[in-house]
Amino acid sequence: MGKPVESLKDVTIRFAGDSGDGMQLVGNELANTSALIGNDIGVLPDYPAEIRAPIGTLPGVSGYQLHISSEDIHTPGEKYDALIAMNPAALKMNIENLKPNGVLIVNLDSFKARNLQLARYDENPLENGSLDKYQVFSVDMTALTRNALIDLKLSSKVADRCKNFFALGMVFWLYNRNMDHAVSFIKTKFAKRAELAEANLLALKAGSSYCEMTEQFATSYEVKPAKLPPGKYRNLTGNTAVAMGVIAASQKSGLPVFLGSYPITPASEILHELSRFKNFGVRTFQAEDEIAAICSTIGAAYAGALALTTTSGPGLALKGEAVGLAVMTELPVVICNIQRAGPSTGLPTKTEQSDLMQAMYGRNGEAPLPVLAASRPADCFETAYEACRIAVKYMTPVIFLSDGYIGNGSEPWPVPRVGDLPEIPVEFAKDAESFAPYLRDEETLARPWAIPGTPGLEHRIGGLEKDAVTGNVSYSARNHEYMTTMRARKVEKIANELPKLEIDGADQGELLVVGWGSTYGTLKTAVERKQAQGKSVSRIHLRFLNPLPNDLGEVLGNFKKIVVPEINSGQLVRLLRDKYLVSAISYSKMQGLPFFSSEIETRIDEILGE
Amino acid sequence: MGKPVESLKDVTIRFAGDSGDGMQLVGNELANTSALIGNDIGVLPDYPAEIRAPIGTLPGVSGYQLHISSEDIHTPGEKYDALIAMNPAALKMNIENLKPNGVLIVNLDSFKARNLQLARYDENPLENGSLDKYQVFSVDMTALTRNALIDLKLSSKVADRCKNFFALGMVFWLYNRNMDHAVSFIKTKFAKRAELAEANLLALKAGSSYCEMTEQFATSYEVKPAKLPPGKYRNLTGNTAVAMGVIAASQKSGLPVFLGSYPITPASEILHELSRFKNFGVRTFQAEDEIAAICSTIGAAYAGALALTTTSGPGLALKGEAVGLAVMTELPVVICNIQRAGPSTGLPTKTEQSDLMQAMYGRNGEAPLPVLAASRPADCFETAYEACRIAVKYMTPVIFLSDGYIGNGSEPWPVPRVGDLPEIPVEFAKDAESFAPYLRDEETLARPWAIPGTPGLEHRIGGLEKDAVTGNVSYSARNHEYMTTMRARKVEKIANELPKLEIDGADQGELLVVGWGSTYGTLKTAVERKQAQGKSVSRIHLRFLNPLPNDLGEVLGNFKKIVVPEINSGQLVRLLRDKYLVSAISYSKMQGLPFFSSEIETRIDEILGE
Amino acid sequence: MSTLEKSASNGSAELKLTKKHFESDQEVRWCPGCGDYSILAQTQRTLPGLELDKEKYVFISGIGCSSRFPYYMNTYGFHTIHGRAPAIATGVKAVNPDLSVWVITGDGDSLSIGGNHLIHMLRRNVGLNVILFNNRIYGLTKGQYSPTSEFGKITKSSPFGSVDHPFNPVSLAIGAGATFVARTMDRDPAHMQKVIKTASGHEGTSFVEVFQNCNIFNDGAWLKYTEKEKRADNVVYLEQDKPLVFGANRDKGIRLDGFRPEVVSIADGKYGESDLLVHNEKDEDATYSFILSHMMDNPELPVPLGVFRCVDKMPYERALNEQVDAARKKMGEPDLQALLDSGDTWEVK
Amino acid sequence: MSTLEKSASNGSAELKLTKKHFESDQEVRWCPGCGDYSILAQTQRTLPGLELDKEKYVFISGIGCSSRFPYYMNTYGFHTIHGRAPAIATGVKAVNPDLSVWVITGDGDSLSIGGNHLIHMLRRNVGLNVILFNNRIYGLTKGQYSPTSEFGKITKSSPFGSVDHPFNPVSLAIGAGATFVARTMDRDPAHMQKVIKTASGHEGTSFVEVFQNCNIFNDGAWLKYTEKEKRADNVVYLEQDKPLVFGANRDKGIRLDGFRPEVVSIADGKYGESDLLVHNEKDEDATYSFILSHMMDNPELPVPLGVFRCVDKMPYERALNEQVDAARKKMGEPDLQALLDSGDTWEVK
Ligand SMILES: Cc1ncc(C[n+]2csc(CCOP(=O)(O)OP(=O)(O)O)c2C)c(N)n1
Ligand SMILES: Cc1ncc(C[n+]2csc(CCOP(=O)(O)OP(=O)(O)O)c2C)c(N)n1
Ligand code: SF4
Ligand code: SF4
Ligand SMILES: [Mg+2]
Ligand SMILES: [Mg+2]
Repeated sequence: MGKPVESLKDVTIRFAGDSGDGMQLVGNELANTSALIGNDIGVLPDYPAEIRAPIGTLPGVSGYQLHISSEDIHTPGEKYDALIAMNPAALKMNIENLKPNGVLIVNLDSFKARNLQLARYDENPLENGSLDKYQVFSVDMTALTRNALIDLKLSSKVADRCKNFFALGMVFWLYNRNMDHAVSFIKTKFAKRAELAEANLLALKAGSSYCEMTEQFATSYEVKPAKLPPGKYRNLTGNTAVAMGVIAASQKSGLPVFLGSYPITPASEILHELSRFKNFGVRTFQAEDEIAAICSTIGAAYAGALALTTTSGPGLALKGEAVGLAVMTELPVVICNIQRAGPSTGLPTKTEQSDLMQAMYGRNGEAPLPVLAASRPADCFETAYEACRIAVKYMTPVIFLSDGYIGNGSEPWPVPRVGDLPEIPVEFAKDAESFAPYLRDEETLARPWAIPGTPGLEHRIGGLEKDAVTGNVSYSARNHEYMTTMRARKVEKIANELPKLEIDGADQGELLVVGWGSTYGTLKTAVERKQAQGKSVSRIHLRFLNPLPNDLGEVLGNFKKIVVPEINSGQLVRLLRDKYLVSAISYSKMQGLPFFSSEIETRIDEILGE
Repeated sequence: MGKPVESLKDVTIRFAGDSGDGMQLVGNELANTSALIGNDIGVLPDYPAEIRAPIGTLPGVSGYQLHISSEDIHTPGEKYDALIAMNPAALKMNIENLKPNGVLIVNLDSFKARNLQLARYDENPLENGSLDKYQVFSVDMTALTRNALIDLKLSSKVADRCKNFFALGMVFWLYNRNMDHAVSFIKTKFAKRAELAEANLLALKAGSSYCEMTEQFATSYEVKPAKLPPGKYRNLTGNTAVAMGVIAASQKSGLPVFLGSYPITPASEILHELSRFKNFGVRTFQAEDEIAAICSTIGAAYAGALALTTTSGPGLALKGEAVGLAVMTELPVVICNIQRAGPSTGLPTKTEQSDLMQAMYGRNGEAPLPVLAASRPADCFETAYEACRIAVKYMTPVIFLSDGYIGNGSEPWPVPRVGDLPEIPVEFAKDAESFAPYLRDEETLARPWAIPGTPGLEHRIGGLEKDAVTGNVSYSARNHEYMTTMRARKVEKIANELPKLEIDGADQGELLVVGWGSTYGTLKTAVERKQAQGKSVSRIHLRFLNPLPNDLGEVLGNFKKIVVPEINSGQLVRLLRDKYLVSAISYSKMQGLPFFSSEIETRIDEILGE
Repeated sequence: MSTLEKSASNGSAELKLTKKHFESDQEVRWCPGCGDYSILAQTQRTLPGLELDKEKYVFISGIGCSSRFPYYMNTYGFHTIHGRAPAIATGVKAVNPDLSVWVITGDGDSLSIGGNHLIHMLRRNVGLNVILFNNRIYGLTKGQYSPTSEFGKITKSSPFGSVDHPFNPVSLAIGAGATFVARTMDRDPAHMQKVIKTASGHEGTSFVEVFQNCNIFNDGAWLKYTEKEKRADNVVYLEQDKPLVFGANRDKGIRLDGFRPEVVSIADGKYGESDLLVHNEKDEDATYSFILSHMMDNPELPVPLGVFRCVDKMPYERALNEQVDAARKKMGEPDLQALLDSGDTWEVK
Repeated sequence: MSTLEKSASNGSAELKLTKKHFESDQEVRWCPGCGDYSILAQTQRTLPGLELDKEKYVFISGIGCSSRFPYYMNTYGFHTIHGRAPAIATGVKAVNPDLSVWVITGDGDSLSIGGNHLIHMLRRNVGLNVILFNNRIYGLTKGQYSPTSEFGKITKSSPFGSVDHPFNPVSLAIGAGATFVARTMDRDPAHMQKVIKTASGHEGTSFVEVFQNCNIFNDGAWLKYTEKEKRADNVVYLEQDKPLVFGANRDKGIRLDGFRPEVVSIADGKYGESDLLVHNEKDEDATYSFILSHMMDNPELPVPLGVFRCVDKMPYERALNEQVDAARKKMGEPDLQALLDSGDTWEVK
C-alpha cells in the first residue's frame, strides 16, 4: 500500500447496477463493515419498482447509497463522492448526483452497443467527453473477474455473478476498509455452496488487488471511526427494529406475540423477521387479506396476546372498519403502517408520509386512537416498543407509522440492555366479584382485560355501542355521548405521561422547524447547519401525533414562525393549525423521495428572510 | 261535528307503539294527508335497533313524530302536543317530551300487568296520578277495533292489527283531517287482500266516529295550509330523493345509471328505490360486499355509465382503498354515504354526522375529492344531482353525505321542472389523433373519458402513478409531484363555480352559525328565533365541504364569533380552524339524535353573553 | 390434543352444568316465531353435555339477526363486524387452542361479505365450529336477497326478481377443502343437538348449515323439509354405514347411477337396501360428499340432513403451535438480551 | 347474444388483425425466463383469430407480476387494485355486454385477497374470461407462500414451513358453481392458444388456470408437468368424447373405480379404451369435473389439462339487461317529468 491515504470526514458512495447485479448485497456489506469499524452510517436502498425489468434497461436499475462518517450523521447523503456504475443504464440514472470531480468507476465490458441502446444513450458516454468533470475509472470487471476465477472452472454465467464482489473489493481498497467482515460474511452466506463462497472471495480479493497493482487510483481514502456514545452497536433496518421492539415488548410484558399480516411492500420484512422467532413464542399468521390480518389480530388481543398487524397504506385503508371495532371493544392492537407513496397503488417502492390523516381519521364515526411515528431506523425499535406498551396499558388500538425510507434504511443501533427497557406490567382480570367489562381504571381509563378461559368472567362484547359499565348493548342517548367522550378522553390522557419536548436549539426565537417521522435526520442536519451559521432556528420532532404533547402549544407559541416540512401535501401542519391556531407554514415534497438537507436549508433561509 | 274547532299554527304529534304496531305506517299516512292539504311538515321516524325486540318491551318501541304547520318549518318539532301511546313501553319511552297539558291518548287494553312489567313500571301510571299534568284519554282501542270489525269474522289476531288505523282515525278527527287520502291509500295498499282493506277502513272510521260520538274530546283542532311558494309538491324521504336525483342526472346527461351497492342501514332504501326503475335503464347490482360494490361502480364508470355506490359509515370504511383507485384513475364515481352513529357498528339506526373526516381523509396517500352534503330530505335531490354533475364534469369520484335523519325523514318537495335542471353535458373522447389519456381540459383539469369499445383509443390505466400525458406508469419524481398537485388542484377548481354563500341574516355581526348537512332545519329555526329577538346572529349552511367556497374566508372574517354545531365531536370546525385560522367554536352533540332548536338557542345565548 | 379435553384449571368443573347456566341475562330479541330461537335452545341444551367448563366457550359472530346469538349465551362472546367472524375466531384459536370457539353466522354474513374468510378458514382447517343460519335472506337489513336466495326471487332489492344464481353452501365448503360438513334444521331439535355435539368433537373446522326460517322476510323458505307431513318424503337422514333410505314408510332409497343419485323404490322388489348408496362420512375422497351436496339442487331428490363429511386433517392451530414447540425445543428458551445482541455487533469505547 | 359476435360499428373491422396489433408500446418487464411471457404471447397470438375488433377487448387485472399483463396488450386495459379485478370487470360487463372482458390474475390476487369476488363472479356466471396465472407464490412481493403453495413450503414468510393447506383452484371454482373451467400451462403454447380460444367463446364466466413458472421465487413448481420428457406420463389431455388416455406411448388410461379415478394400463390387454373414462365437458352434473379436479391431489394420477367443464347457464349480464329491456317494453320509454310528478302530489296556488 505504497500510495497516499487521504483522511476524509465523510463520504457518500453509490452502487448502481442492474437489479440482478447484487448491488443491495454489496452495498449492505460495506455498510456493515463500516459500522463495525465504528463509522456512523446512513443508507438509502433504492430499488426499482417491485417488478423486475429486463436486464440492462433503465427501469431495471437498482441503487444502494451509503453515507459513511466519522461524525454523528443523520442522512444517507445527497450528492455522491463515488459512483460505481455496473452498466450504462446505472450510469444514466445516477450520474446527475455525482459531485464534480467525484470518483466514477464503471464496468467497461457492459458499455456495448446493445446496453447503450437499452439505456437510451445515442453515443457512448465514456467516449464523447461528457464525463470529463469526473475522475472516470473504466474497469474491465467482467473479464477481470472471470480471470480471477479461472481455476474454479465455473460457467461464465456463474462467474459473472461475482463481479459485484470484485467491485466491492475495489471500493474496499479505495476507502481502506478491512476485509475481515466481508470474508466471514461470504463464508456464512454461501456456507452450503463452497464453490460460490470461494468464487466470491476470489473476486473480492481480485478487486482489491487490482487497485493495489494498477496505477489507476493515485490516492486512497480513509474515514475515521465516529465518536458515537460508548456501548454495543449493531446495524439494523427499521423493519427489523420493529420486529425486535415487538419481541422485546412481548418478553417484558410476558405476553406472546401474535402477528396477523398480509404481505405488502415495504412492510413485508417485519412479517419475514417475526416469522423466524417461533422459539420466542411468536405466532405469525399470513392472512388471506388485510381485513383478515387485522381481524385475527383483534381475536388474538381478545384472547390475551400482544397482537399486531403490519401493512402499508392501501392495506391500512382496508383495515379501517376493523380498526373501529378495536376502538369500540377497547382491545390492545398495534397497527404498523409502513407508508409508501400514494394514492392507490401509487409508487409502492417510494417513500411518503401521506398516511397521517388516514391514521387519524380513516374509519367511520368518532374513533380516536393513539398515533406514533418512528423517526429513524433505530428509533423503530423504541417507538414500536412504546406502541405496544401504550396499547396494553390503555387498552386501545395504536397506530405505529414508519415509511419505506426508514423501514428499508439502516443505521448503527446502540443495543439496549433489557433491564433498561420500561416495564410493561399486564394484569388480566380475575376477580369475578369486582369485574365489569367496561369499568375503567381511574387513572388510565382502561377497561379490564378479561380473557376467555377465565372462570366467572364470561361476558359479551361487540361493535354496537356499549353500556358504560356492563358492556351490554346500549341505545341510550346519554350513554352514547358519555362513551364517545370517554373513548376520546382515554387517548388524550396519554399526553400526561409524555416527556417534555426536546428542543434542538433555543427554546424561543424566529423559527421553529416541526418534524415527524423519517425526516428526522435531514431536519436535524439542516437545522444544525443553520444554527452553526448563527440563525435563530430551533427544531422539535414529534413521536406522538395523537395525542399531541401537552407542552406543544407553549413551545409553538415561543417562536415567531413555524415551518412543518413533510413528505406529503401538509398533514401534520393541519393538525397544528387546527389545534393551536398558529399560522404554521407547510413545506411539502411529494416526489417519493426524502428531503435533501439542502432543500430544508434553503427553505429556512427563505422563511427567515421574508 | 258540533264541537268547537280551534285553529293552531302548528302541532307536533308523536305515534308510539310496539315495532309490530304499524306506527310508521299510520304516521306516514298522516304526514301525506297533511302535506296534501298544503301543510308544511317535518317528520322523524324513530325505529328501535334493526332487530325486532320481544313485544311490549322498551327496546321494541317504534316512534313516528310529525310536525304539521301552517308556516314554513324546518324540523320535526321537539316537544309534542299529542302523544299516542299504544302500550306502556311506548308511554314510558316518550312521555318525557309531551308538553304539559298535552293530549295523551293511550290504548287502555295494553295496560295490563304483563305489559307494565315489560315496560318496567312498578305501578300503573294511568292510576297513580303521575300523568295528571296531561290531558289523558284512555281508550279501549283493542276492544273497540274488534267490535268495529265483528261482521268480518276475522281472527282476533288479524283484527288487532287494525288498531293502528283506529288510532289514526282518532287523530284525524282530533285534527280535522280529511280521510280521503287515507281511504285510497288503504285500498291501494291492501288491493290484493280485500278483507284487510275493508278491516282497516272500518277501523279508521271507527276511530274517527268514536271521537265524534263520545264526549272524550271537548275540542278539535285544525292547522291551516302553509303558505308555501306556489307549485307542485310531493312528500318524499331523503333516500327517495337521492334516487330521483340520480335518475334525473342520468336522463339529463344521457348516461345510464349503474348502482353497485351492498345493503346497509340507513342507506338500503336508495338501492330499493333505484332497483324499481329498470325502464329508465337503471342497472342495480347487489354486490357481495362494499368493496365489490364500489369496484363494480368503478368498472361501470370506466365503461361509460353514470355510476354510483350507496352505503353507510362502516361500508365507506371498506371502500377506502378503491376510492383511492378512482382518484388515481380519475373516473366519475358517486359515493353516497348515509351516515349513522359510530364508531364501528355503533348505533345503526341512530343519526350522526361523524363521517366527514372519513370522507375527507379515509384512504391512503394524498387522495382529495369533492365532498357534498345534503341539508334536508328534499335537498337530497338537488345535492345528489349536483354530485353527479360534478363527477362527470371534473372526472372525479365525489362523496355525497346525508344521514339517517334526513335519509328516512320526509318533507314536501317542490317538484322541479325537468327543463329547469342544470345541464350535464357529456362528451366521450372519440378522436384518436388528439387523444391522450391524461391530457387535461384546461378549464376543469378533467381528463378525457374514453370508454372501451371506442376504435383507436385503446389505452391502459391503473392505480400506479401515471405519466401526466400518456397515463403510462411513471416512476418519475417530478411527475409524481406534478400529478399529486394536479389531482388536488382539480378539486380546488370546483370552488370557482360555486354560488356566493347565502347568508341568513346580516353579513356581519357578533356571531355566525356555520352548519352543514342535516342540522339545517334546526339551525335555521333557532337562528331565526334569535334574529327575531334582535340578536346579532347570522347563519350559513355549507353544501360543499370540499372544496370550501371561495368566499367562505371573507364571510367568516366578518363575524366576531363563529360557532359550528355538529352531531359529532367537531369535524367541520377543524377544517375551518385549519384553513382560515379562525377561532371557531365547536358545539357538538353525540347522542344519536338531531339537535333541538332550543339547544342551539341556548348555546347562542351563552356565546353572545360571554 | 383435542381442544375439547377436560381443562385441568380451577374452572367451573365441579358444577354440573345445565341449560340454565348457558343462558345470559340479556333479553332474547328475535321476532316471535323466528327459527333462531330453536338454534339457541339446542345449543344451550347441548353444551352442558360436553365435557368442557363454561368459561372455555367463546361464541364469535358477525352481523345479522343470527349474529346476535352470542349475547344470549352465558359464555365468552364477541359480536364482531359483518363477515369477519372466521378471521377473528382464527386469531383466538391460534393464541389459545384450548378454547372451544364457535362461529355464528348468517347466509349473508358468511357467504356474501364473509365468503373469503369462510373458504380460507375451511382450507386451513382451523379448529372452529361454524353454525351457519341459512334463511336465504338478509334478515337484519329487512329483506334483501342473499347469496342463497333462488334465482328470480322477488325481494326489496330485486323487485323484478334476482338475477344471481345462488351458492350451494355445502358444495362451496367442500370445494374449499372442508373436513367436516353437516346440515340440520331449526324444526328438528333432536337432530340439531346431535349434529352440534358431533361438530364440537371434530378437530378441524366443522361447518354446519342450519335451515332456519325467517318468518318475517322469507317465511316458509324450508317448508318442504321442515313440515312434519312432508319431511319424510323430502329429507333423507344420513347415518354412518347405513344405506340412504327415506320416505314416510321408509320405502324409498338413493341409488347411484354412475355418480348421479336417483330415487328408487325399495318396496316393489326391484331394488333392495343392498342396492342403495351406503353413507360414509369418513370417505377421504371429497367426491362422495360433493354428490350428496348437489342433491339439494335436484328437486326430484330428497335433501340430505346429517353429517356429509368428517375426515381427519392437520388443523391449523395444531400445526402452528407444534412449530412453536419444536422451535423452543431446538433453539432453547428465549433469551431477549441474546437476541438483541445477536448479529454483527461492535463495541464503541 | 354472444358477446363475441362481430360488432357492426365502424371499428377496426376492415383491418386484418395480427399479433403485432395486440402488442402495446410498453416494454415488457417480467424477469427473463418468467412463464408470464408465454401467456402474453399466446394471448396476442390467439386474439387476432377471433372475430372481434381490437377496441372491443378489455383486460382487467389486480396486482401482482401477472397483473402487469394489461400494459402489454394494445387493447383497453385496467390495472386495478389487489384482488378486485372480478368486481371491476363485472361493472364493465354489466354496462356494456358487447365488450370481451378478460380478468388477468395471480394465485395470490384471485385466491387470497380476491377469493370472495372470484367465487361470486363464478356463481353469478358473469360473462368474463379469467386467466389465473398460478405460480404457487407471491411473485411481486418477493416470495411469500400463496394459497396454492404446498403445506410445509419454506418461503420468506414461512421459514419453518407453511402450515396452510392449499386450495385446489379448480375444485374451488366448481364448488362455487363455475360453468367453464379449464387448465393449461405456460410451456405448451399450442394447447394454451386452443384453451384461450375456447374460453373466449363461452358465454358465462370462463375460468382458466395456467401453470406458470416463477423462475425467481418458485422455480420448477410445475416441472413434473412441463418438462417435455415427463409431461406425457404426468399429464392427461382432455378431449371431448375421447377416453382419458395418456403416457409416452399412449398406453395408460384413467378408469373410474366407483367415483375414484385410477390409472390402468391399456397395453397389457386387461383393459381397453372402452373401459376408460370418456371425457364429457358438457356434463351438467358438476361431479364429473369435480372428480377430474381432484386428480391433481393424488400424486399417482396424471394431471388433466384442457377443458374440464363447459355448460350453459344464464349469464349475469344477459339476465340483467333482459330485465331492462322487458321493463322498457312493459312500462314504456322513460319520462323523467312523469316520474318526478308521480306519487301523491298537490298543487300550492
Ligand atoms: C360492513 C357492513 N355492511 C353491511 C352491513 C349491513 N348488514 C347487516 S346484517 C346484513 C345481512 C344479514 O344477513 P344474514 O347474514 O343472512 O343474517 P340474518 O339477518 O339473515 O340472520 C347486512 C347486509 C353491516 N352491518 N356492515
Ligand atoms: C391491498 C394490497 N395488499 C397487498 C399488496 C401487495 N401485493 C402485491 S401483489 C401481491 C401478491 C402477488 O401474488 P400473485 O397474485 O400470486 O401474483 P404474482 O406476482 O405471483 O404473479 C401482494 C401481496 C397490494 N398491492 N395491495
Ligand atoms: S327478521 Fe327474520 S331472521 Fe331476523 S329475527 Fe326476525 S324472523 Fe328472525
Ligand atoms: S418474480 Fe416470478 S412471477 Fe414475477 S416476473 Fe419474476 S419470474 Fe415472473
Ligand atoms: Mg340470512
Ligand atoms: Mg403468484
